[in-house]
Parts: sequence; structure tokens; C-alpha cells
Amino acid sequence: MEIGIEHYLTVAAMLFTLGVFGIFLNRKNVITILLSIELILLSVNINLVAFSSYMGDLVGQVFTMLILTVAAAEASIGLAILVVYFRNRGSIAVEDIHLMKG
Amino acid sequence: MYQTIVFLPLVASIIAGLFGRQVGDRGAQIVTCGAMIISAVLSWAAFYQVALTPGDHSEHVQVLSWIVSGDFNVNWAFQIDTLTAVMLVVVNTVSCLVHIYSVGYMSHDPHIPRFMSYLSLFTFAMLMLVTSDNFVQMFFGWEGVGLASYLLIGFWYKKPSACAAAIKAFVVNRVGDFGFALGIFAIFMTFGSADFAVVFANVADYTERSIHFLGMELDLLTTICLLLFVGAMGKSAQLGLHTWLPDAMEGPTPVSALIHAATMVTAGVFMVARCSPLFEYAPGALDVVCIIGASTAFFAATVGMSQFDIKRVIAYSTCSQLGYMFFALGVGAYGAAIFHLFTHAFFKALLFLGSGSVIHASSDEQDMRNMGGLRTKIPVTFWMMTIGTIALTGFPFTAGYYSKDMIIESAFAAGSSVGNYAFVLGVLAALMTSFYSWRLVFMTFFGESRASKEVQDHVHESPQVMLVPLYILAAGALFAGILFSHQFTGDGYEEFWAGSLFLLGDNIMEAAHHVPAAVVASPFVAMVIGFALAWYCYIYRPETPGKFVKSFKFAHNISYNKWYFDEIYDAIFVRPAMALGQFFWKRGDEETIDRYGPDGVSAAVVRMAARFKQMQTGYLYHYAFAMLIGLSAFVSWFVMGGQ
Amino acid sequence: MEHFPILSAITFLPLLGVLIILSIKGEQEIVDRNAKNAALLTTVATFLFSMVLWFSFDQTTAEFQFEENAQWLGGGISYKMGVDGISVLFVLLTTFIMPLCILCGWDTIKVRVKEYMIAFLLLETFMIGVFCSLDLVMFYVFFEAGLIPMFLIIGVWGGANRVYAAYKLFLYTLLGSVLMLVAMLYMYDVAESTDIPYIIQNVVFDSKAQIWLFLAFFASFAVKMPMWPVHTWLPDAHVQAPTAGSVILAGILLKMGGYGFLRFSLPMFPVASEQLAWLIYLLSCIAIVYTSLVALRQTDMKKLIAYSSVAHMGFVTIGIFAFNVQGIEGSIIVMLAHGFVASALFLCVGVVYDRLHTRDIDRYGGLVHNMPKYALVFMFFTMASVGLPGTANFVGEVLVLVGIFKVSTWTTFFALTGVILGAAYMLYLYRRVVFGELTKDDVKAMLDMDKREILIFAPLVILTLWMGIYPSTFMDFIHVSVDNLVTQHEAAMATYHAATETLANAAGH
Amino acid sequence: MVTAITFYILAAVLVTSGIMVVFSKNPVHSVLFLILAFFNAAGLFVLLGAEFVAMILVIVYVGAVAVMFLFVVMMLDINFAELRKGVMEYLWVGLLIGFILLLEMIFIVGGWNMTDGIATTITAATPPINEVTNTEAIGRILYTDNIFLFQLAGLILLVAMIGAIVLTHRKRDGVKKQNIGDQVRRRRDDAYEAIDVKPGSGI
Amino acid sequence: MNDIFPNLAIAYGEIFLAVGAMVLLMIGVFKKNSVNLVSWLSVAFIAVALFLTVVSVSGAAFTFNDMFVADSFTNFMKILVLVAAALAVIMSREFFKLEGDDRFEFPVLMVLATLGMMVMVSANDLMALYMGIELQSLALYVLAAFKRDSEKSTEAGLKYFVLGALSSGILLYGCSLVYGFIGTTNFNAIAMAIGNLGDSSAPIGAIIGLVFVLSGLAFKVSAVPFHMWTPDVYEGSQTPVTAFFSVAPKVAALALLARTLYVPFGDMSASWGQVVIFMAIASMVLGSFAAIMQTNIKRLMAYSSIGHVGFALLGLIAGNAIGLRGVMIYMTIYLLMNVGMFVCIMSMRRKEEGMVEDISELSGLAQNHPAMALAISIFMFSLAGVPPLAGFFAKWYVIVPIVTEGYYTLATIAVLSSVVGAYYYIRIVKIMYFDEPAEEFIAQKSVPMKLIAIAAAFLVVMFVVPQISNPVLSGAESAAHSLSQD
Repeated sequence: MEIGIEHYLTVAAMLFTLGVFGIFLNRKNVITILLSIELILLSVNINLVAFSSYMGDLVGQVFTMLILTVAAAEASIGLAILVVYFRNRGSIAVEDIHLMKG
Repeated sequence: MYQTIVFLPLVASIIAGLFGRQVGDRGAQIVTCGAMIISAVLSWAAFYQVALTPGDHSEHVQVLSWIVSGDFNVNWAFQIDTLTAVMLVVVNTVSCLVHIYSVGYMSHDPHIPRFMSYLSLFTFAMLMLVTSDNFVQMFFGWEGVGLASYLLIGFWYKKPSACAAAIKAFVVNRVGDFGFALGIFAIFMTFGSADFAVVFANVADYTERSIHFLGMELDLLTTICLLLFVGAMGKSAQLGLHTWLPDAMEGPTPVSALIHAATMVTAGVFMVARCSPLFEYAPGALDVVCIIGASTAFFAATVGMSQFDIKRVIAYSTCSQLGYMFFALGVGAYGAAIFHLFTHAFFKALLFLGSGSVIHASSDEQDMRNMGGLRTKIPVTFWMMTIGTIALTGFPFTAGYYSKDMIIESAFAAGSSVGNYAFVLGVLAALMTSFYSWRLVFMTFFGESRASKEVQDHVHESPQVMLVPLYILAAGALFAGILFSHQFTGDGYEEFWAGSLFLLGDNIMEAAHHVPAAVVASPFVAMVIGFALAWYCYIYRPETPGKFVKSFKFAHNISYNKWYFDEIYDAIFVRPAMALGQFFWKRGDEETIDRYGPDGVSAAVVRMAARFKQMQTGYLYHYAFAMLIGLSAFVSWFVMGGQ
Repeated sequence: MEHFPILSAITFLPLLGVLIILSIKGEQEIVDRNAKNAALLTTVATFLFSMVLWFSFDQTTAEFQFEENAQWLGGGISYKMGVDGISVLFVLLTTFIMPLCILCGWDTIKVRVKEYMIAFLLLETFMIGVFCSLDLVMFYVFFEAGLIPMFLIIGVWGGANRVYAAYKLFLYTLLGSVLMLVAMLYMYDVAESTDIPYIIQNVVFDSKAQIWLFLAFFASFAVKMPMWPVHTWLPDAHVQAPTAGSVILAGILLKMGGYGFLRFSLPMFPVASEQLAWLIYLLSCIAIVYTSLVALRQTDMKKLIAYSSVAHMGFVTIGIFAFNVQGIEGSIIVMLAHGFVASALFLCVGVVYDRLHTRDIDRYGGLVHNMPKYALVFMFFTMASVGLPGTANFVGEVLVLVGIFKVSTWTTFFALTGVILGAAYMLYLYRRVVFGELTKDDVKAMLDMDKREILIFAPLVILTLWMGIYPSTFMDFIHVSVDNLVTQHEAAMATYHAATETLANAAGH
Repeated sequence: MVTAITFYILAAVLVTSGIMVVFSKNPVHSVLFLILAFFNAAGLFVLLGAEFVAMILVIVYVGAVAVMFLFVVMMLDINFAELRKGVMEYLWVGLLIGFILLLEMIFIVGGWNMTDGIATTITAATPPINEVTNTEAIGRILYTDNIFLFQLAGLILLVAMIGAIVLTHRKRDGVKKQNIGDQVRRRRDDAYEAIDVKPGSGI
Repeated sequence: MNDIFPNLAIAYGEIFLAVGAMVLLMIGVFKKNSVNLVSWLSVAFIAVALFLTVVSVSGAAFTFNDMFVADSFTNFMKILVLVAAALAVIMSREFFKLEGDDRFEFPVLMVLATLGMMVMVSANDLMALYMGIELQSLALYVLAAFKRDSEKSTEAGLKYFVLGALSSGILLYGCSLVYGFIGTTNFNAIAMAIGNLGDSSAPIGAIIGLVFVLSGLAFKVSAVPFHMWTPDVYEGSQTPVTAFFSVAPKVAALALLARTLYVPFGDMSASWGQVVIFMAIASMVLGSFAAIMQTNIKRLMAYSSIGHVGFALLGLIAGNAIGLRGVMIYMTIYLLMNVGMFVCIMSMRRKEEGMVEDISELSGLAQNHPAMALAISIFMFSLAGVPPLAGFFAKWYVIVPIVTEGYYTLATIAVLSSVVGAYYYIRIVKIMYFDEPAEEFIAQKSVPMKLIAIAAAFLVVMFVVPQISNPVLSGAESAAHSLSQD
């Protein structure tokens, strides 16, 4: 059984969908949302690496590395915001985040 | 000269009206009366020159250009011919006398300058009407007299009834003008001009043509004439549009004499006569004129028999007499109609001014049931009224005798069914005219006084300034017939009118001179019967009317309530208009247009805005969800739609 | 020197006044007084300046005169001004009415005088601009810009329910005109120019497109006129506006719609105009009869006159769409006459409103006793409004009706019905306000008109009479242009018919 | 065949741990599952011949980022309790839409094939494996062709640093810090006082 | 690509700003109480960067392996971004002086965000695009949450972050698809590849990839349905931040969007056109409707900005140079109006309560502060698109091209939504002019702020004057032509 690129891409697509689910089905806490974002980025990485590998092109891998870097930065900012938010509200339940609406 | 005749009253009016405070009561009176006297004298001169001097003296006086638009070209201009000259004489003479009379009649009124100004203004408008050389200027005069009439009826603006009557007069006249205006437009469309000269010169080319009017194919000239006649009906208070005239008696009595008896109301007659070239080519229209005229003559006479307000009786009488003039026009006896107009001006003005004198004498009382026995107290007035009455009823050799009998004979001479209809109704109306005229005299001057003590004490004869005009008018009422019947209707016809009245066929008045004796006698007989009845009912057996009313309640009610015209109009025009107005306003504008229009839209916008606001829940997962929906919608669009 | 840019000068002179007023500093009272003086001075100066047009206008040509042309806002759009016989009188009307407006608020506007005067001067610039513009975009800019000051005038100095009225005016008009904007864009696309004379002379729009374009312009002008059923903003706006606001509204702003029809709809979309004329007739007839009936029932003086304006504007539209010289000239005259008469009527209401602060008809009665001058003036304008011959309205109405009679007798019929009703409601109004017994104490205490008020009315009376008795003075300005308009229209229709016939023949073979 | 089995195992674990990341109730578990997912993804990368990226993923992600998550989870002391009721009303709609999206994505990516068009547009071809390693190949282009991106990445990290500090760092009272100067300046007299306590009276 | 060493000349502005940011950071860290200095220095640096950008570029040029492009289009957009940034920093000075919490990191982050935007504008590669966006976004997340002890501000930051990260994920997924199906990330190469396809349609993967990328970018310009973060973030952030948000990132993202749609995917306009049309309509409609119910002026401005983005997108739909010109003119005028408006909002301040954001507090402003009320109403009427103010012309220039392209319905919807929008704009005028005066505000004392407000109002009013509008028009014209090949 040959493993083609579509297998990788399908896995990535599933991870992407899972990540999206994680964001909008999650009512518990923001941490999980941040984790979901990481899942999405991971799915993109798998996509890129898979394309890169099958096309014989390095750009995808470079892109992946950039995404990893940025994701790390993003995670730190995200967590920082989360922390200050928690300091203010004492909660990171997603349902509590609706001070502003309308 | 003609400019002077026409514009002098206007100048006087402006002086009296705008500068009334500066010139004072007396000044206003002098200015206006002076102007009117000059005008009157000049118009007699004009009459002499144009009508009585042999040869064609008609003149065309250009004053100023007025409305010029494309081929629509209308000037301020006078056309002076015999017809105009006759009208000038009538208008200015009566007007002059009424002006003078008013000096006395209105002496206690606080607004003398205003009154005099209105009178002069009216005269000016009336002169513009009769001297006009085109339809539009005639319309100017037409509306102008309407305005003056409105102002004068509403002169005593404190009285709600006066105000109401004024508005009614104006609006009902507007209904007539509605037709008149349509007629003018049709004329312009047909002839490309609104000048009498052009129109009349070309009428013959337009017979047998049709016009597309309000979705119907109609005969062109008939339509035009009927439309014009609607205007005439309004102004001359013919059946259907007559309702304003009796109410107009709310105005001061001199006004009634001048406007609502002698001059303005005859404008319709004048107009039809002026348009005789048109009408002659539209026999159908003439028949309508005849029928309406005859019906009015009859109808108004029936109403006149049961009224108690002295002025209303005379008003209905006027209405009835105008009916005579119209059916004369209808059968083609233009000369007779104008002649009756001429004589009627004298005796009807006389009657009105006389009744004014009565009213003046009995402390502004107008109800005849509260009068009686005034003969001895105000004998001059009594005699004047009597002269007026005999002239009106057509007592031989008075003015009315010549003109009215000529009309009735012409109707008979026409020989047509329409003519016969007019003849029968005319004779019946003559009977009733005689009855109600004498009833008026008897109720007012004979028998015991029914007035209160206080009023009785104050009864006094009017001052000379009021009586002199009465004398002059009485002279006219007595002798105008004898003097002018020859020219107006008799052998001098052709020469006198000099073509200002147009006849297509034979002169019907020729034929009218040769009708059977029974016909000639019929109005006289009718008059005598009427007189006898009146005498019987009000002198000999004063209880008769009461009995009659009891036994013929229905007939009396119809007569007394003026055939319920006011009520019917109220029910089918006024109330629905008001109701519709209310309906359109509340239900239409507010509850439909605004509610579903601007207000509805803005409410919908706000509702939608609220919905949008709700969508913005503040929850992260909803926001993310929205993004997801958008994304998958786009993706699905391309995947499913196959680009 | 080509020539002095007179139109720009007239248009923007009021802005100079605005600058002057803005620069006034100092104590409240002095500022107010100086603002008033400056505004009056500016408007009078503008009027005098505009008299140059009156005297040096060439009445023998249909060309645009006093043209100015400059590049503006990138390609296609230009700053182009000019007047022809159709517009010149509106410019003059505007400059003429403005000083009266300033005068009429002289004593009655007590708060924010400075802003009031600025708003009016701005409005004047925009209004003149509308009539002078020879470029679609420019026209639109001026057309819309007028809304801003008008919105403020009603909203700040208006009556109790002013906010609603101001909103309604603003949004309603805006809604109408944005559709016109889209149409203008389309025209810009097709014609590759926004030059009005160029489009009129050289561009023929597809006859299907014309319908849409026409409807889009119609949306704007019908609201502005206003025509039934988009008229409901007008009564509200009039009732709430301060007197001068009503005067401007009735005197000039309403005319923009009619002017628009003449300037755009007729020459640019001749086929659509002809094909949709029935709609105009229908709406106008409804407007005339409907609003006249509604006017009968009004208890608010201003509202009544506002409704009467709607009816009068019905005559204008009818006249314009009669497509003949009489109709169009008549409608222009009706507009001018209405500019004098309706303005005067609102001023009349203003006179008593200033004294009693109510527009409720029932609160008045018997004014003739203590205010004879007022009664006279009011009577004069009542009669003028009714269309009495000898006044300006008559000339216009007669021409309109003569014109339309050739085209549609039904329309004439209903329009004349409106004339009857017009008499009824105006006289009814007059009777309730002026006639009758003087019973109410506060009404008794009212004083007759003072010199300032007489000064305001005098020119209006004179002009109304002048135009009624010798309208040639005014109509000589418009003859050639209207002739040209009608000729062009007929030519366009002839071409169109020829083309459709050819098509039909081709299809037949 | 081995590749296939490896792939399926890795993929299955990857997806399962992905599911667990999203649905496990305890955030600590979520983080741990994420780490597992990263490991498996790294395995997939190796399968694809991208060793360097796989390494980075493990080192940077598992070593740093995931640990940071754990820190925060612990630090915030979150009450991972109840799933509140009545909040999942759109669950099925959401699942449906997500599922459709997934299907579409799979459909789309399934249509990939190496065309000439793609071959001609490739900008940084992978050198053959016997010439240079994956790491070296990346190294060759990362600092030359992609210097711009590299520098930008640095800036982004700088922003992240500044951001994290500016948000969370604050001078707090009551935080005990060592101050050597203070310690050095400290004198005996500052520290204690001799009190003469009289018997029976207490201090 | 021939040279090992890239041509740095055309990126002097960016390089200078990057170095400058670090210098500022150093100054801030090592010099006590240096906030003022850092702020004004950052303004100066931005000005220098502006200067460098303008002088260093003439004609289109590429560098960094074709990942970076500079032409008159980028110049135009960068000018807007830099001006907005500089103004925002100036506004922040006044704000923090009064509010306290004055930290030097603020201007540094602003400068870094600005740098990110410049990179976005100049990006010519999906990777550069991504890096630019992230550089900008990360800085903006922090700025949104900058008031760290405020619940609102941190909530704003959190929401912005989470949704922003999600949008980045979507964008990236799209990038990966494009990369996979086209084979490259470079814009020029993509354009060539798609051009080579000829008449055969682009692979579905590329199209969907583009859709994902579009969605990600739509988030940055806050186009519906990716707009949901906007009102909350605008409300929660501090006012100068909101002012900054409402202009600079939008300009940058629109520039990026324009380049992405025109350069690499120019031949696929039939595909993306539909998406953009939908987003434009939805944004215009939602922007005008949802704002009606708002009571917070910043929130209102958020919805207003959504609506305006919808309008700006109209220009892109046309897909030609005229449309692009429209977008640029739109953004220029939008910048003027928004900056002016936010300066005014910042002046809504009372002694005790500090910043006031409730619209009803404006009541009767015309009597207390006529000048400010006048300025606000100028901006409001302009935002509503009433001539002769600049806002009208902004709309004019974007609607012209879509009508030219035959999108009549779209144009009609656009103008109708502007009428609905006018409803809430004039409501503010109404509150200021028609309502009874409320408590007075403290007058704006800061000279720079006054100058900004006056200048903005002046320009908005005077846009009709050719001498003022022509530079913008001609600049936009040439810029548009440099991007759009026709």
C-alpha cells in the first residue's frame, strides 16, 4: 500500500478541523483554545512539509520553520495576555469573556 | 376713454383701500363715488357712440401684452362693441348708483373705506370682464368679480354665516370656472388662440369635428360650448350651481343689488351672448342652455314662494330671472336675453336697494314675518318697491314687460320641443314670480306690523342719498323697456348690435313678434293670476298660507328647503371631501405612507440593527463560529459551484 | 480677460460672509448683532451682484451663458458653471429670497444667532450652486450639500418635534438622491463625461437604460419636489422648521426637483420621459387632489400650507411632462410664483407665530380686527395661492393647464379639481385665522405688522403682481431656452420613433 | 509497507491525541496530549524526509512551548470543573459544518498531482540526499535567499519578548529580593536591641 | 537573485525603522523616565522612515529574493501607514499624560507594528506576507491588552489574540494549499504560473487556498464575516490604540489584499471577485445597520470602520487601476476622517470621570464647545458621505469603477447602505446640536492634538479644492498603475 501525499494532507485536514472545533466548541477555558491553535499550525506544517517533500522543494520546510518560530512567539504573547486577563478576572472560562458585546 | 372707464374704478379702489386711513371715510366715499360717476357718464357716452350712432363703431384697444408663451399669446386688451357698451352702461350705472346709495346705507359702519374700495374693485373687475377681447382676460374679470364678491359677502366678517357664505360663493364659482377654464383650454387647443376675433372668425371651419375629452369622443364645438356654459352656470347661479346666490345675501344689501342682481350674476349671460358665434354652431349646447335656463327659472320661482327672508326672496327671483335670460339665449334670442339683462339690472337693483331701505328702516330686520304695515311709515320706499315689483312681474309697458314677454314669445317661436318646454316653464314661472313678488310687497308693507315695539319706534325713511338712486333706478325700471326695446329686440336689431351678436339662422325675434295672441297674453294672464293669488293669501285671507302649508306639507317642505340642494351637496360633496381629507391624512399619510414608508423603514432598520447587535454576543466561540461559517460557505461555494 | 467669473462670484460670495461671521469675536450681544448685519449685507450684496445676470443675460440664445470651465477632481469631472434661460431665474429667485429670510429671523432668532446666519449663508451657496452647475457631479455635490445646513436649521431652531422632522428630511432626501448618484455614475460611464451640455447634445442613452436612469433621477427629484407618495417629509419639515427655514424650503429647495426634471430628465432621457409621463401624470393628479383634501383638514397653519405646496408642485410636474412650450414655461412660472407666494405664506404664518408661538389654527381668529395690514397681506397671498388671475400663480397654472390639455384631458380635469379644492382650503384657513370674532385675550394683544415685516412682504407683493400682470419681463428670459428644449425633445423622439420603426420593419421582413 | 504501517500508526496516534487535546477535561492532559501529537508529527516529518524540521518541532515545541503551557496551566490554578449546561446548543450545527469543511478539504487535497506547471515554478529545489543532508540544504538557503524572513522572525521574537514583559512584568510590593548593597551596609546595631527586662513585668 | 547581497536601498525605510525600534528600546530600558523622549523620537523615526521610503524608490523594484517589492503603490500605502502611526503616537502622548500608566514600550511596540505593516505592504511572497502580518499582529495584540489592569482591555487583547491566531491559521492553511498546488510562494512566480495555465482553469486547490488566504486577510481588514472581533477590541482598547487600529492595520492589510488579488491572482479575478463582492456587501450592510444601536462611540466607530472597509473593497472588485485608485483615495480620506474623529473622542474628558465614551454625553456639545462640535460634525457628515465633504468623494471614486464594470446592483446596495449609515452619523450631530447641553468637557489643551483635528477637518472640508485633492488623486493614479498592469 503506497502512502501518497494525500494521506498526509488528509491527516493535516483532520487536525485543522479539530483545531477549529477546539476553538468554537470549547467552553471550558482559554488554554484549550491556545492549544487548538497550535493544532491548526501543526496541521499547516504537515501540509507544507508534505508538499515540500513531494515536490522536492525546500521552501515548504523553510516556511514550516518560520511558522514554528512565530507560533512560539504567538504562544508566549497569548499566554501573557491570558495571564493578565486571569489577574483581572480570576477566571479564564471562555463563557466569562463577554464583558463587551452588542 | 375706455381706459379711463375701466381703470378709474381700480385707481379709486386702491386709494380707498390702501390709503383709507389717510383719506378718511368721507374721502374714500368721494373718491370712489366720483370715479364711478365719471365712469358712468363716460360709459353712457360710449354707449351712445358705439350703439346708438349708426355705423360700426366697434373698437379694439390694446393695453399691454400679458402671457406670451409659444403660440399662446394673450394681451390685456379691450374689445368695444355694442354688447360691451350695453354692459358698460349697465355695470357703471348700477355701480355708480350703488356707490352713492352705500354712502347712506353704510354710514354707521366702521369700515367705510374698505367697503367702498371693494365696490370699486368689483366694478373694475366687472369692466375687465365685459371689455375683454379674449377668453383669458375675461377669465381674469370672471375671477376678479368672484374675488370682490367673496370680499363683499364676507364684509361683515364677524358673522360666521357671512364668512361661510363668502367661501361658498367663491368655491361654487370655482366649480363653474372649472368648466370655463376647460373650455378655454379646448378653445386654445382648437383654434390656437384665445382671442375672440380669431376664434369667432374660424368657428365655421371646426364644425363636425370631434374632440377626445376625458376618454370620450365628443363633438368639438358642443363640448367647448358646454364647458363654457358650466362657467356661466356658476357665475349666473343656474340650477345646480345656484346654491351660493341665496347665501350671498349675507353681504350688505348694496352688494346684493350690485353684484348679486344687476351685474356679476349676469356675466354668464353676457359670456354666452359674447360667444354666440360658437354657440350658434353648437345647437346641442344651445338646447342644454335652454333647458337649464328654463328649469332654473321654474325652480327658483318655486323656492321663492316660500322664503321669508326678504332678500332671499329677491335672490331667488334673480336666479329665476337669470333662468329666463338663459333660455332666451338657448333659443337664439340673444338680443332678448341681453335686453332682459339690461332691464333686469334696473328693477332688480331697485328691488334690492328698496329692500335695503326696508331693512335699514326696520333695524336690520330681514325676516318678513317680523315686518308688515310699513307702507305708511316709509312710503317712498314702498312706492319704489312697488315699481320694482310691477316691472319684475312684467306689468304692461314697464321694462320687464318688454323683455320678459319677448323671451317667452321667442321660446314659443322657436317651435322646438326644447323651446316649448321653456315656454311652458317660463309662463309658470311668471305666475309664481308675480305671486312671490306681491307676497313680498303685501307681507312687508300691508297688514299689521309684526315687529317688536322697539323696532317700530325706530322705523324711518331713508336719507336722500339712498333714495335718489332709487328714483333713478325706478325711472329705468319703468322706461327702459319702452325706450330700448326697439333697438335690442325689434327692428333696430341689426343696426344696434352691429354684428356683436351672431346669428346663424333667422332672427328668432322676428318670429317672436308674430306669435299667436294667446301666447302673447299668457305671461300677462299668469301675472294677473299670481297677483290675485297673492292678494287672496296675504290680504284677503291671511290664514290661507298656514292651511296650505298644513295640507301640502311635502310640497311646501321641498320649496321651503330649496329642494334640499344644500343638504344634498353637503352630503355628496362637502362631507365626503372632509371625510376623504381626514381619511387621506390619517389613514393615508400617517397610517399608510408614513407607517410603511419612512417610519416603517426606519423601524425595520432599527429592528434589523437590534438583530445585528444581538448577533454580537461577546462570546469568543460565536465569533469563531461566524468565521467558520463564512469560511465553509466560501469553500462550499467553490467546491459545489464548480467555480 | 475672458470674462469675470460672475457665477462663481455669486455662488461663493455667501461663503465670504461665513468667514466674516466666523471671525467675529466679542460679547454675545455684539456678536449676534454683527452676525446679523454681516449676513444681511452679504445676502444683499449677493442679490445685487446677481442683478448683473438680470441685466446682461442674453435672452436671444439658448446657449449657456457666463460659462466657466476648469479641471476638477481628476479626469472627466470638471468645474463647470453656466446659466441658461431655465436656470437663471432660479438663481435670481434664490438671491432674492435670501435677504428676506435673513430679515425674517432678525428679531425672532435669539439663540445661536451666529450659527444660524452661517447655516443660511452656506445654504445660499449650495442652492445657487445647484442652479449654476453644468456638471453632474458638481450638481450632485451642491444638491446634497444643502441638506447639511437644512438639517441643522430644522434641528436646532425648529419646533418641538424637530428631530423627527430633521431626520425625515435628511434621510428621505438622501435616499432619493443616492439612487440618482448611481444613475449619474452610469451616465459618466457611458458618456465618459459629466458635462451636462455635452451629454444633452451628444449622448443618446439606450432607451431601456433611459427608463432606469429616469427612474433613478425621478427618485431624487420626486422626493425633493415632493410628489405623492413621497411627500410626507415635507409637512413635518415645514411645521418644525423656523420660519426662514420654511421659506427656503418652500421657496427654493422644492424647486430643485422641478429644475432637475427640466435639466436632466427631459433632455437626457427623452424616450423614458415620454414613456413614463403617464406615471408622472398619475402621481401628480393624485398629489393634487389628495393633498388638497388633506389640506382641508389641517389644524396646523404651516402643515396646511405645506400640503398646498405639494399640490402646487403637482402642477409643476404636470407642466414639465406636457412636453410643450406652454407646459414647461408654465411650470417654471409656477415654480417662481410658488417661490414668492408660498414663501410669503410661510412668512405670514411666521408673523403670527412670532407673536403667539402657536401654529394651531384654532388658537387664532378675528385677526383682522387688530391686524388689518396683516389681514390684507395674508389675503393677497391667499388669493395668489388660489391662483387668482393677475397674480403670478395664475399665469403659471394657466400655461401648465393649457399645455397639458393638449396632451391629457384627464390630467387637466384632476388638476382643475385641485384648483377648486385649493380655493376651499385656503379660504377656509383664512377664515379661521383672520375672520370671525376676536375673542381670545392673547390674540387681542397681538400687534399689527411692524416696519421690518412690511419691508419683507413688500417686494414679494410687488413681484407677485408684476409677474401676474406683466409676466413677459420674466418669461422673456426663458422663451428661447424652453423652445430649444422642446425642439430637442421632439427631435430626439422623432429619431427614436424612426429607429424603432426601422427595427420593426427589419423584424417584419 | 513498513512506511505505510508507520504512517498509519503515527497518523492514528496523532489524530487521536488531537482529539484528546480538544476534548479532554483537564487542561494538563490536553497539553500532554499536544506533546504526544507533536512527537507523532515529528515522526511523520521524518517519514517525509524532513529531519531538521522534525527536530525543531521536538526541541522547540515540546521542549519550550509545551512546557511553557504547562507552567501557565499550573500557575493559573484553574478550576477544571464542570462543563456548564445549556451552552452546546449549536454543537450539532457546528459539528456538521466542520465535518462538511473537512470533507471538502479532503476532496480538494486529494486532487493534488505533480504537474509540469508546478515543476517549473519551484524556486528552491531539494538537492539529492546523497549530496547534502536536509539540514545542510536548509542551511544553505535559510540565511541567503531567506535572510529577509529570518530577520523578520527575529523581530517577531523581539516583539513577543517585549510583549510578554510589558504585559506581565510588574514591580510588586512585598516581593523579597536580595540586595547585596543592603546586606553589606547592614550593621549589627540595626539588627538587634538589647532590652533590659525586669523580672515579672514581661516585655 | 544574482547578487548574494540583496539590494537594501529600496528597504531603507524598513531597515531604519527596525534599527530604530531597537534603539528606542535601548533608550527606554536604560534611561529612566524616558517615555516622552522615546515617544517623540519614535515620531521622528517614523518621519525619517517616511522620508527614506519616499526618496529611495522610483519605479518598481524587487529585492530579498523577490520577496520584497517597492513601487509607487507601496510608497503610497506606506505613507498612509506611517502618517497614521505617527499621529497615533502623538495622540498617545496626550492620552497617557492624562491617564497615567505611561510606559516607553508603547511607542516601541507601535514602531514595531508599523514596521510589520510596511513589510505587509511590500510583501511579494506568501512567507513575507505571513511574517509581516505576524509582526504587526503580535504587536497589536499586546497593544490591545496594553492597559493590563483593565478587564476590558485585557479581554479585548484576548479576543483579538484568539481570533487573530485562528485567522492566521486559516491564512496559513491557505498559503500551504497555494504553495502545494502552484508550487511556489512568490507572487511573481504564482502570477506567471497562473498565466501559463492559459484558458484552463486554475486547480481547485489553488482556488480554495486563495479563499483561505482571503479569509485570513479579511480578518485583518475586519470584513464581514471575519469582523466580529472589531467592535469588542475597539471598545476595550485604549483610545489611541483604537485610533491606530482603525486606520493603519487596515491600510496595510488592504494594500496586501490588493497586491495578493491583483498580482499573483490577477488572472483569477472571476473566482475571488465573488468572495470579495459578498464580503463588501455584507460589510457595508452590517456596518451601517449594527452601528445604529450603539451607545459607545468607539464601538460605533468600529462598526463604521467595518462599513467603510466594505466600501473600500468595492474598489478591488473592479479589478482595474481605476478601482485601485479608488481604494487608495478612499483610504486616504478615511485616514483623515478617522484620525480627526478620534482626536475629538479623546477630548471627551471630564475632571472626575476621565475619558467619556458614551455618545449621549456629547449632548449639547455645540453650545459648550462649538469648535469641537463643528469638527465632529464635519467628520460625521463626511463619514456619512455627504458632499461636499471628502467622504463623498471617497465613495465616489470607489463606486465609479464598479459601475463602469457593470455592477449596478452592487452600486445601488452600496449607496443605500450609506443612507442607513447616515442615520447613525447624523444622530451624533443631532445629539451635539439639538439636545440640551450636558456637563461640560475639559477643553483640549494639547497643541498637537488641536492641530491634528483642525488640519483633518480642514482637509476634509477642502477636499473639493483642486489644489488639495490633486496630489492625492494623481498620487493614487500613478500608484494604481504601478500595481495593476493595465
